Formats: sequence, C-alpha cells, structure tokens
Amino acid sequence: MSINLTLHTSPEVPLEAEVLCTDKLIGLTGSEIEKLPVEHGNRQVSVADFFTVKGSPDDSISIEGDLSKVKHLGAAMASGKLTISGNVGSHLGAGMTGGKILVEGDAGDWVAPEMQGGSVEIKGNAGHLVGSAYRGSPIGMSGGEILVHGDAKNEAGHAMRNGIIVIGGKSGDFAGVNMLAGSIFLLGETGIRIGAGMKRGTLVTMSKTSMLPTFSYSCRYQPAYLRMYLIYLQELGFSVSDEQLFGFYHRWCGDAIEMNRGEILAHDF
Amino acid sequence: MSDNIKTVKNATCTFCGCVCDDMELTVDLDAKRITKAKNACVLGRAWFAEHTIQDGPAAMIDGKEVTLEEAIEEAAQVLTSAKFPITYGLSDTTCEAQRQAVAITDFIRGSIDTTTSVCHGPSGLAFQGVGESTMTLGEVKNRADFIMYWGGNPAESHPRHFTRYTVTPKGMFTPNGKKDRTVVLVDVRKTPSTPVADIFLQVKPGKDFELAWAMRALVKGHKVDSSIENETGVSLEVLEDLVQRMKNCNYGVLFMGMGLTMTRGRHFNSGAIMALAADLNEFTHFVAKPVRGHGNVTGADNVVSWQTGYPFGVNFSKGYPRFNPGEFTTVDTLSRCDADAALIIASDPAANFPQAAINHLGSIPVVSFDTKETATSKLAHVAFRTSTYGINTGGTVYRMDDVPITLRPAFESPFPSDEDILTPLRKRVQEIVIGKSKAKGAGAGVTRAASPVK
Amino acid sequence: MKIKSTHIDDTFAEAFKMWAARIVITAETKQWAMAAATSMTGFATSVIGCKCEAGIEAELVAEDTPDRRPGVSVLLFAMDVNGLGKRLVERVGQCVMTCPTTACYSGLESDETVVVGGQLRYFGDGFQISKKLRDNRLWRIPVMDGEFLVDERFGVQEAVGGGNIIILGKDSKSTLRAANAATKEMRKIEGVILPFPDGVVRSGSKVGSRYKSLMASTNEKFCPTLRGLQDDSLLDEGINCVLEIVIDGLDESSVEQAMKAGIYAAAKPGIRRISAGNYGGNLGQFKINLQDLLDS
Amino acid sequence: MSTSTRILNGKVYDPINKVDGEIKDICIKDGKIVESVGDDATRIDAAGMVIMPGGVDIHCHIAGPKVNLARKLQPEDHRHDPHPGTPFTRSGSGGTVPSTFATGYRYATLGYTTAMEAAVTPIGARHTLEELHDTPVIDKGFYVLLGNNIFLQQLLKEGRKEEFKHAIAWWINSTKAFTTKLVNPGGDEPWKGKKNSNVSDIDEKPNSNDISPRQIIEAFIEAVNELGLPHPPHIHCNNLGHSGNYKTTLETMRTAGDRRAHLAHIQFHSYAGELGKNPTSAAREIADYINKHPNISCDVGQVMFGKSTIMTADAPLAYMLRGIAKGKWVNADTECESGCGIVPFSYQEHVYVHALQWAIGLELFLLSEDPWRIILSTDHPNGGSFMNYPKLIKLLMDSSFRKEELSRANQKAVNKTLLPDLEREYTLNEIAIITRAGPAKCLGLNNKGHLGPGADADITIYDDQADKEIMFNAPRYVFKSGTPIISNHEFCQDHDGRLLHVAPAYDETIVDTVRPFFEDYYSIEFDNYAVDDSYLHDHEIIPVRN
Amino acid sequence: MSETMLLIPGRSNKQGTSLNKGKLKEEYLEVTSTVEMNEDDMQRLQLEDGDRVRLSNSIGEFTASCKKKKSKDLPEGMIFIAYGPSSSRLMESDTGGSGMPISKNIEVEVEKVAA
Repeated sequence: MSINLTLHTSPEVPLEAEVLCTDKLIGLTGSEIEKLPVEHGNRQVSVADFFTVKGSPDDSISIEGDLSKVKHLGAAMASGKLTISGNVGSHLGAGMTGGKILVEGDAGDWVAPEMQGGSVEIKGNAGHLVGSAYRGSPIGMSGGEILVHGDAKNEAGHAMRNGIIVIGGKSGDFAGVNMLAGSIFLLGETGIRIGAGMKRGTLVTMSKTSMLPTFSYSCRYQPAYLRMYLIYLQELGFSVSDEQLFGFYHRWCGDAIEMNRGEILAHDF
Repeated sequence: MSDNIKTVKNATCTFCGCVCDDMELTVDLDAKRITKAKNACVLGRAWFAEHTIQDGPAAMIDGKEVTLEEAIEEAAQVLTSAKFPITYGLSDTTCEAQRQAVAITDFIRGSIDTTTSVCHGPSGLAFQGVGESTMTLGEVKNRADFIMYWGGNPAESHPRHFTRYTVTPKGMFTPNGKKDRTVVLVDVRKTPSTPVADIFLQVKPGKDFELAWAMRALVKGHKVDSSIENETGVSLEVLEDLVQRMKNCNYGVLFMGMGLTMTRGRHFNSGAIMALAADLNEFTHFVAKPVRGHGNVTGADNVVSWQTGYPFGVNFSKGYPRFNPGEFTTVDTLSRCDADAALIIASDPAANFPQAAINHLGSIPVVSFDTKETATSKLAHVAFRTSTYGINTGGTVYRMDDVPITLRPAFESPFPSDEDILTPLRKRVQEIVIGKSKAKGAGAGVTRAASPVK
Repeated sequence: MKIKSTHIDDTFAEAFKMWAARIVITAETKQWAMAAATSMTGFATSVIGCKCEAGIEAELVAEDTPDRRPGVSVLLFAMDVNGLGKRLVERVGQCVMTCPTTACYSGLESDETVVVGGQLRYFGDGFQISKKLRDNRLWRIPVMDGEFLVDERFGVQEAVGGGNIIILGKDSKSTLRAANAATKEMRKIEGVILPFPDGVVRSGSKVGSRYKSLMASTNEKFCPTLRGLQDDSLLDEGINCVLEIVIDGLDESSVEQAMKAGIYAAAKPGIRRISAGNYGGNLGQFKINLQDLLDS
Repeated sequence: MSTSTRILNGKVYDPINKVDGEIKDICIKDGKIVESVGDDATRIDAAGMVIMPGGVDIHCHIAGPKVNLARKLQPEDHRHDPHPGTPFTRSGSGGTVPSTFATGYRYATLGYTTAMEAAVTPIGARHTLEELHDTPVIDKGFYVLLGNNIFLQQLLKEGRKEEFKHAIAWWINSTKAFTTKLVNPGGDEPWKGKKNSNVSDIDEKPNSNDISPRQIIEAFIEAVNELGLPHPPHIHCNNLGHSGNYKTTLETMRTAGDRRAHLAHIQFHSYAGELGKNPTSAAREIADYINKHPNISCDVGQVMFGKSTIMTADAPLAYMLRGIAKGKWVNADTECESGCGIVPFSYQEHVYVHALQWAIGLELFLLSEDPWRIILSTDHPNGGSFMNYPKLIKLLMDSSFRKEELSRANQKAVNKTLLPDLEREYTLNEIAIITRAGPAKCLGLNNKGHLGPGADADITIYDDQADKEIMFNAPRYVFKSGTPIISNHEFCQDHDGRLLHVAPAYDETIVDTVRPFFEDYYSIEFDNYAVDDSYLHDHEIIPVRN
Repeated sequence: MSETMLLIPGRSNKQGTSLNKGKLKEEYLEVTSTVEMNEDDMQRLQLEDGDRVRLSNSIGEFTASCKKKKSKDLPEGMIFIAYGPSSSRLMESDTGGSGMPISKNIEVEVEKVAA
C-alpha cells in the first residue's frame, strides 16, 4: 500500500515541502510522516498542519489537492514514484536522480532543474525554466526525461547536458539556450531564439520557427535516429503524426558563436 | 532669499546613476532649499530645486500621525509577525540605510529585493552567466576611442553621461575628447541622444539579440547571411564595417540601456552584449557596462551582495539567504500573492508595478519610507516620511561603475533619515526575534561552529 | 531409425561454443538492406578461413524495425567476444556503413556487449554525434547521403556453432534436391543461420592434415571417390554424393530444431542415409544426437 | 559577565614567548592578556586542550570591489553552502567567496582572529571599509594597490623619489590601508592600453620612456622602508603562473637587496620550465634564496584541490586562465590605479599543472628552514578557500597522510618535485609559527600572534586530537579581544572586530602635487576621494617604526 | 478603428524633472499620460495633437493624449510614453524567471477616444 497525502489547508504563503519525497519517507509510519517539518513561509510547521496522511509507506506517494503554492516536492528524489493529483508549485523534482514524478495538473516554474536522472511527467502545463540550470550554474539537466504534455514557458532545457525534454504544446522563448547536449522536442508552436548559444545537442521543432543568424542551413533529409525517438515519444503518449514520423526535416547547424556542433531539426510540413 | 546662505562644494547629485560629485550647491538655510546647483544637469537641477521641506508628519499609521516610536513599534510588529515579509526598494537611499534594511530582512526571515530587479536585474543575471569585462568611468574618459550605447537614451536619462564621463571629456589618451572617439548608438528610434553618434543603427524593435548575435558571429570570423538586414534593420555591410572598427580600436566600450533588459529576451539581451565585449578582447581591450538608473541602485546591489552573497531577489525564510529571481523578486512575490507584509524603502511600486502586483500590495500591511507622498505611501499601513539622501543626509552611494562616494548634505531636514529609522527598527526587530526564540526555548539560538571540511 | 526410406544414423553432431551477435540492418528499401546484409555475410562461411561465420537470419518488415524501415537480420558468429567485436567493426564498417541509406542496430539484449558504433564513429572525423535513447547510445556518422546511424554497442551472447547434418544420397541430383529442401525448412527457424553457400557445404573437413600448415583437410571418410581406398569409409555402396548443412545458432535448442527440420525435409527418395559430423566427442561442447531429434 | 578570565591546564603554544607546549594558565582582562587575574575571574578548564594565539591570515581576499564582483558572479557556488544565522548572528552564504558575515564567522570557526585583505584599489577603499565593517569577529586591514598607479609611476619616471614617498604615505592615509601592495607592477598599462598585452620581464619597458617593473619594485621597497611601515611592500611578482617565472621571482627578491620585502603567494611564482610549455618545480631554488636571506618573508599560496575562485589585480593572468576554464570571466579596469580579473576555477588532482602547483606549495613549506618567514596561506580563494587550512595543516604535520594524498595526484607532476622524498613533519609549535606568530611578526603586529602580557586576548583553544584536520577545524573555544565568541564549539556572542591600519606622516604639500593630475584624469572629485574617519568603526592605528 | 502598435515606455527629461516635484503632482501625471505617435499613424487614425487615445492589451488599458512625432524620429507603428503609472497598466506580471516584467516593446491596441 502506498502513502496518500491530501492537502487539507491551503497555504497562505509558499509552503516548502522537500521532505515529501519517496526516499525520505521510506521506513516511516504515517504518524512519523505527519510530524516531519515543512516550511510555511518563514515558519517551520509539520506535515500534519497541511496534509492528511493515509496509508503506509512503500516506494510510492500520491499527493492530492491544489499544491500550486507548494514548492520543492520530490526534490533530490532518487527512486520510487510520486504522483500529484492537481497543480503543483515550483522546483518540482529539483536535482532528482531517479524515480518517477507524475503530475496530473499544471506545474510551476523550474520543473526538475539540474535533474540528473529519473523522469517527470506533467499532464498539464509547465512554467519557465523546465529542466534548466539555476542562475549562474553552467550545467542544467544532466540526465533523465521531462515530459510536458501541455505548454511550457521560456528557457526550457537551459544549459541542458543530457537527457530528453518533450514539450507537447506551445513552448516559450530560448528553448535549449546554451545547451551542452541532449535532446529537446518541441511538438507545438515555439517561441523565439531557440537553441541560442547551444554547443551540442538537438532541438526538434514541428512548427515553423525562425532561426538565429548564427545557425546555418544544411539540408533536408530523413534522419533515421529521429524516427526512433519519435516512436519512443508515441509510446510515451505524445501525439506524433505519420507526417512527422515519416517526413523530412531541415537541418540547421549552430550555434556558430559556440562550438557549432548543435542542430535544430525543423519538420518540413 | 535670506542672508543665511552657504555653499557646498563637491556635493553629489544622487538622482541618477551618474552620481556626479562635482555639484556646487547654493543653499538658503532659512528657506531650507537649494537655490542653485552649479554643474547640475536638467534632472539634477530639478532634484535639488524640488527637494524642499514640506510640512507633514514624519510617521503615520493608517494615515494618522503617530510618534516615531509608535510607528517603529508597529512596523516591527507587522514585520516580525509576517510569514512572508518582503523588503523592496533601496535604490534611493544610502548604503548605511541599505545595510540596516538587509539586516532587518535577515532577522525577520523575509525576502529582500531592490529596484535592480526591474532595472538592470537582467544584466545581473547575464553577469552571472557570462561574466563581464568592465571598468570605472574614468577609464572611458582616459582611454576609450570607441563607445557604443545600446538601447538607451542617456541624453534624457543620464544627461551628463556623455559630457562628464564618456564622449566629450578629454582624457589621458584621448586629449581631443570627442574627436578621438567613434560614438555609435543602437536604438529602435531616434532620441535626443542620437545627434551625439557618429554612427546610428536603428534596430527593429525586439531584434537587439539577433543583431548582437550576428555581431558576435562576425567578430569570431563566421559568415552572416545578408538577410540580417531584413531581420534587424541593419545591413550586413554596416555590421561588417562596425565590427572592423571595434576590432581595430584601442579601448572599446559598450554601454547597455534598459532597451535591452526590459524587452523580450531580457537577460539574454544584456548577456549578448557582455559576451560581445568579452569576445572582442581576443583582438583588443574591450569593456561593457550597464547604465544604471537610480542614484544608489549600484550601492544596493553591492550591499545586498556582500551581506548575502547575491545581488537581489534574496529570500531568508530558511534562516539563510537563497537567491532566485522570478521567485523572490518583488514583482513575483506580489503578483503571485506570496507576500504577506512589505517594507518598501524609497521606491514606489504602487505606481510602477504591473497591476496584479499593485493589487496585492494594496491587500497586505505595508511599511513605507519616502521623502514625498507617493502611491505607495498612500496605501501604507505605516508610512515614514524621511529626509532626502545627498541633500539632507550624508552617507555612501555607489556610482553605476561601483565607485563609492561620500555624500555632503546641504541642509538639515526636520525628518529623520532612512537610516535613523531603520537602525532602531532593526534593533527592535532583533529584540522581538530573540524574545520569540527564547520563548521557544531554542537554546538561545545558538548554532554550531562549522563542521570539518570533508 | 528410418524416416521413410532414409536411414538416420545413430550418431551425433558435435557442435562448439561460439559467440554471436544479431545485426539488424534497415534501409530505405528492402533492396538496400539486403544488399548490405549480403555484403556483410559474404566470405563468412567458416571460422577456419574467414575468422567468423555469418548469414542472413531473416527479412524484417518495417513495423518490426527500430526505425520503421524494411530490414534484414544477420547473425554473426566468432570463437570469442574479442574476435566477434573486431569482425563486427570490420563488416559493419565496410559493408553496412558503405551501403546507401542503411542504419545498423544491435538485435540482441545482453549484458555482454562489444563496441561497434563507438569505434566506427571516428569515421565521422569529429562531426559524429552521439544520442542516447533508453540508456542506449547511438552514433550518427555523417555520410554523403545523410547519416549512418549505428548502435554504440552490440549485445553478444554465447551461441552454438557447427551444428550439422550430412545427407548421403545416391546421386548428385537427388542429394542437391534434398539439401535444398532441407535448407528451405531450416531457414524458417529463428536464431539460426546456414553459413555456407546457399546453406550447403560439400567440402566437409576433418581436423588436421598431413601438411603441417593446414588445420583442416578433406574428410576422406565421406568422399565417395575414395571409398575404395578406405577401410573405414563411412559410405555404403550406392552412396555417390554427400552434402553437409552446417548450422550456427544462438542456442542449442534452435540448432536442434533446425537440424530436425532439415532431417525431415531431406529424407527423400534417393537419400540413403542422414548422418552428422563429429570428432569423436572430444572437441565440441555440444553433442546433438540425431536419434533424439526424431519424433517418437 | 566578569571581564576577566583564567584559562587553566591547557597546553600552550606561544612561540614568540618561547612557550612550546607547556601547561600554563592564560589570564585575560579587559580584552588583553595579563599576568594574572583575581579569584573572581571566569575559569575555563582547558585540560587536554591546546592553546594558541588566534590565527593571523597575512594574505587573503575577503572584502572590496573585486571580492564583491566574485560573490555576485557565483550564486551556484553559494547555493550549496549556506551559512544559517541565529538571533545573535547574521546569516550568509559560503562557497569560495563567502558573504562578509560568513567570512568573519568562518574564520572564527577555524580559530583565526585576524585577516588581511591583500589587494584593494584606492578608489575602492571606501567600499572595502564598508565590507570590513560587516565582517564580524576578526580584526582586519587591507593592502592598497599602488604598483600600477599611473601618477606614482609618473613621479618615478621623473625621478621625484621624495614626492613619491610622500604620495605613498598620502595614499595610505587617504585609504586607511595597512601597507602597499604591488601586483604585476608595470603590467596594467600594456594590458589596458596595448590591446591586452603584458610585461614579461622584470626589466622590460613597454615604451622607451616607461619604467621597468624592477624600478617600481625598488622604489616601493625603498619608500616603504623609509616610511617605516610595520609591513614591507607586499609584492605579487610579474609573470605569475608562467613556466620559468622563478627567475623573475629571484630577481624581484634580489632587487630588495637586504631590505625587507614580502612576496605574496610565492608558490605561484616558483615554476621552472620553458614559457608556453608545462612547468616544473623551482621550489628548491626559491627556498634556498629565502633560507639565505632573512630580509625576505613570504606566504605560500598553497593550491588545494577543489573549487577556487581566481580573483586578482593581475588582469592578464585572469585572462589567460579564462582560456583554460572556458567559463565566465570578469575583467574590471580601475582608472589610473589597477586592473582586475576574476575566473571561477577548479584544481583537479589528475591535471598535471594543478598537481604540480599543489606539490610545489608543499615543497616550499618543507624546504624552508625558517618557519617565521614562510606563512601559511592559500591566497584565499585563489588557491582554494581558507576553509582548507585545517587540511593543509594536516598535510604539513602528517607525512603519511601527505603520501596518501600524493598517491592520488598526477604522478608525472609530483615525481618531478622533491615532495615524495620529503619526510619533514611540522610540529605544533611550527604550526603556531606559520599561522600566528610568524604572520603577526611579518605584519609588525606586536599585540597579535602571542599570549604574553599586553597581547590582544585573541585566543584559540583546540581539543588535542591526533587528526590535525579535525582538531584545527573545530576549536572548542575562541576568544576575540577577551570576548568568548565560540564556547564548547558553539557561537555564543557576536563581535565586530577592529580595523587595523597605519598612518605614516607625510608632507601635506604633496596634496597639491596629486590634485592637478587627479583633476585631469579621475572621474570623481579630488576632495571626495580620501576616505574620512567615519568609515573606521572600531580601529587601531599600528605605529610606524622610527 | 483600432490598430496594433508597439508601445515603448522610456525616460524623458520632462518625466525626470517632474518626478522630482512629486509623483502625485499634476505635471508628472500629465507627462506620464501623453503618448508620442508617428505623424502618419496619427493621420491614418484621424488623430490630432492633444486628442485622446485608448491603449489596451490583455492586461489592461489607459487613455492618454497624443502628440505628433515626425517619421524620421519615431518609426511607424511605434508609440513612446514616459514611464509611469499609465505604462505599468499594460505590463504583464510574468517575469519569466527573471524578476523583470516586459516593460518595453509592448503590443497594444490603439484607438481614438471620442471627445
């Protein structure tokens, strides 16, 4: 049986609850979990002040309620499964190394920044800086998967070094900015300046996207590897059409300002 | 005019980030006003002339006059009972006051942010991403033979920038002043600054990043397609010529305006300019600098940085500083309805912020410090009327290039300075915090010495 | 035992432990996938002379390949992991990478792997790109028609080489017919290949030779022309043609299934006996008794 | 609370007073060490503990414009190392460039009670003083950068030595500095004015009418000597970090003749080998010279593996390192006074050059015969954070630990040094010298670095432990000016600390000589330049020698 | 009749000087609620100096009086206003993880307000 937490009181100010994470709860009883500290603004309170805890711990947690003011859920998670039925606040899964987080609703800014492994799936929309580096840090996400079925805002995959980010809906500006490597799939409409400063890595866009002057056009072709990825995205529940799967892609190389070893593959539709 | 006149030489104008310290003020001590400000620009003259003493209470609670002690007590209670208090403003006050404000925020475990976040905050983020080759303004005066302003209109925002620091002054290696320099301006429109430029690039709105990026590519020897003209409004020929001039100059300077930070792209726009300057150092000496707005916004950056490690957007709710612009910056903490009390010092978010933020500010207790009535002071629960820094009170301010200057006040104000109130407020806040921690029996708040380095 | 008129010898095929890899080649069309596979499996009849044995295992329809293009599955066998890795690099590099439109994937899941794409990537001269999908690293090597995509590592596993049946017939015509019938059935079995020309070998060999430099030489006991000279010839009178089918498989059971299918298919009129090759049981790790394969 | 304290039963290491591990009472009254105190004094039983004077850091970068730029630059470095506050003490951020409060408290947690910021531009003095005011517990001062001051160089070019001396004194008074600092003397002008070039030789003149680095160094040594500053010019030699630079370093020391000079972070200046190629060690050559010349003192600038921040007034050096680190880079030119460069950096055991630098530092410690003149430093944060000091002490005191660490470093590098053969182990008394008594003496701080009557009651009490890293990492008690700051490993009080500065006399007319130059070439008003006394907070003027 | 244009709030001398008199004073309020428009744009929208226009977007709206600028000084489709309470009404509160709301180059609908 898994643990189920239900938000019974809405936080007035941000509630920081990095303790609500599979690895940190294993081996605790329900009443021990209730006593764990969370921070309501600058006050330390306990889990029970905001959540009803049911069930006994194994490696999965589910949390219910409008958690849009609840931050740092699943931060540094290494294993197990965290399911959030509702919206969730920022820093979800920050720095996680493994396990799986599933959000049924929307997520705030900084979804899984600097994550190293595992997977985060957002059924709704995500905010800015999905899978990014925190400010000043040269390396963002370095492994794992972030799957956003809805929209995402600016700087998705900022300084990403490895892994996969998929944005099913619209994406914001500067997707894949300063990317070091990895793959970002933008299935919906994109923002501007995608791939700015990218060193290596792949950005795939299914919509018409303007290219920065430092990207140079190479060719129109059918990259075999891309199909494998797109098939994988289909398996993950993203809608990929046959035209996208079997179609042609324009290859742009860049960013010339950096190593010029990255690519943007733009679907030719 | 009375006979009670004094002259203050080498006084400092703190209106804008130029922080010109060569003011010669004629002060009518009886009238308590500055009748003449020699060397001041149009903005500086207004700054000095308009800061007259107007009657009014030094402290009010909900619009009613109270004693300073009562107001300080109420402010301390409001701030220490809040769960997510925010401190904001600080760019128009002294470093001494700023230091107290950070201390208060530390003790109340709040968030501290300055007007930097809605000015050159994005340049601060860019700085953390790419670094910056930069300089004090005297280097520009002495050495710069190539100066480029990007996205700014100093003639109206910093009227003496050209004349005192950059374009016209004669310096050590620029004995002929402007004749020894090439001046370039990049803007979306012509402004009163345009005439100073030898070269004016009219960039299409929102295309600064593309333009800077293309220039970086040219500097690095990459080809740029001629479609750049269509994209940015600037032809490839012009760009190539410009880049050649930049590579060939002896000491090049890029000044960044808020046309970069306030538009789509924000920190990446400033970052592109900083990176361009850094790139050019492969060929010659090149520096860049944001043209900062308020009189001591640079001091605010410095104080918050040395006390917390981060320049703005800092939160103490966990008992130590954390930095995250977009989360702990004021527009965000207000418009997301996170903040439950606000300490606003020398700024007017109720007038300048997005509507959602203003709405929330109106719904929480606000403690305000201002020299005049403002939209913010009008909605404040506790409102302090304070004296004007640089005119009535001394202290330290930092010019936009981080050069600190000591102020020479002209005449006394009946109102206390920000520091005069913030210092007892800080003491009272600390007393309350110590009292609360003792009540909790938390070992009098003792912390262990650092554990050994692993 | 007899199947119809064909006698099944009470003997065993002696098979060896080998290492195998499955190579999935896809291409724009079946033609090009097959071209790469044919080229790759060329000159790979016997480890004795070719250092590896390889053959086409099956054709794959687009739905079954990683990139949804038509494909061919090839099995390649060598005596050890190291050798197998080298052969793969050579053959994938020379025969698949060179072939228009192809991509090349590992077709075995195994803990034991050899580096293939990870070596071939250097052909990309610094322009190669690595991608990781499901913990699997792929290399994209720029080539003149686009990109050659190849798995960094190929799974390898222990396998069985040298399974065989020997068809002893009255004349060439009937023996060939039987051999053809046998190979056709045997190819339907998953996990096996028949490395010799169209699956059949006539130059069955024994270990050693009177000449020092030769490891193997003709198996005179099965040579009809030498029956008169050999006291211990394994041929009866009336056997005038002998053909062998060698089977390499991913495991013993697939080799057995193939042998069984071959035996039943080859047991035709004109085929006197079906036997198997062995070395007295001293060399190979596997002894596959023909009698055990037959339906009781 | 009683203002007097008696510490009993501790093993005392007080090299200045020739106390080497004796069990001895230490008495404190009104912030000073005294012969004895009354029976009403607070008693602290230090049985099983080691008592030393508070540590003195002779060379670190902890406050001022460049430090603050480096702080702002690296949120990623602070984030993982927060410094929580208490109702009595302020919070802060750690990392290689901690916030001011964290800096003060963390020095205290190592038993250090005095630290000297080693490079401040005159125009940045006011800023530095503000930061130092916000740096708690420790006493502190700073060295003012004058080695690339254009006005002073003009005086030298014109041979105006007397005015030069007075101008130096004026500058020190105007900034509240402790001594003069030279960084890559003569290198700023080619860097700023000649397309990022540099001087490469101590006798090089960038232009025919220029003066050479040697002339600048010589003039400073002479002038500071005549002014009688308690600490001689603090010199960061030319060619820092370059292969073969030990020759420049030797020449710099020779330039001093038999006059006092302090060479900063000498490890970075002890490289043999050919320019542009990998360096080898010249620790032997450098140590030999120092051993034979009692007028020279130095601090080591030990490199410690891990994260560091390069921050230096040597802008060309930072630019060179930018090419290696390939990350963010800060350059900051200060009009008429200095350059500056900042590069986040990381020293890695497996990298040849880094391992060699690490080994050379240790060689220098172990080859130097007079511990009084070889001061422990990491050039914080250039060679690594000061938080590494306990580990460095263990490396010096424990040869088996050193060998273990050595075995992990790049073998090609360490085998090119003498380090594998050096068996010397520092004693506690020697550690007390290189971390306390020595730097206090070099700085001319007569009330620091010892526990004799009259000394400042800056005292550290460690548990006597076998593992010296653990021991030096967590003193059980720290007293600052007689006030207990750490008691039983825990902070019990806050304390402001004092500014230490000098005020040499000068001829007031020098102001009229400086003013016209200043008015022409500076961007602030001359009368707003000198720092007034309001920035001093609690301070002490260290007298000059007559 | 309405058109989409680009609003560029910025500093001006008058905004700066009137600011010092007081942000609640008439002069400042007037300065910060006057927009500069391209002459051709004004003609097309049948606007004269001093006419009132409404500027709006999804965030909010304000009305201001307009002032003609020559084409060479202010490109078509661009509107300048001095920073102030008016311009902030059209600012989005989303800062994109930076703290800075987009405060320049704001797309706005412009229409004449009947006198």
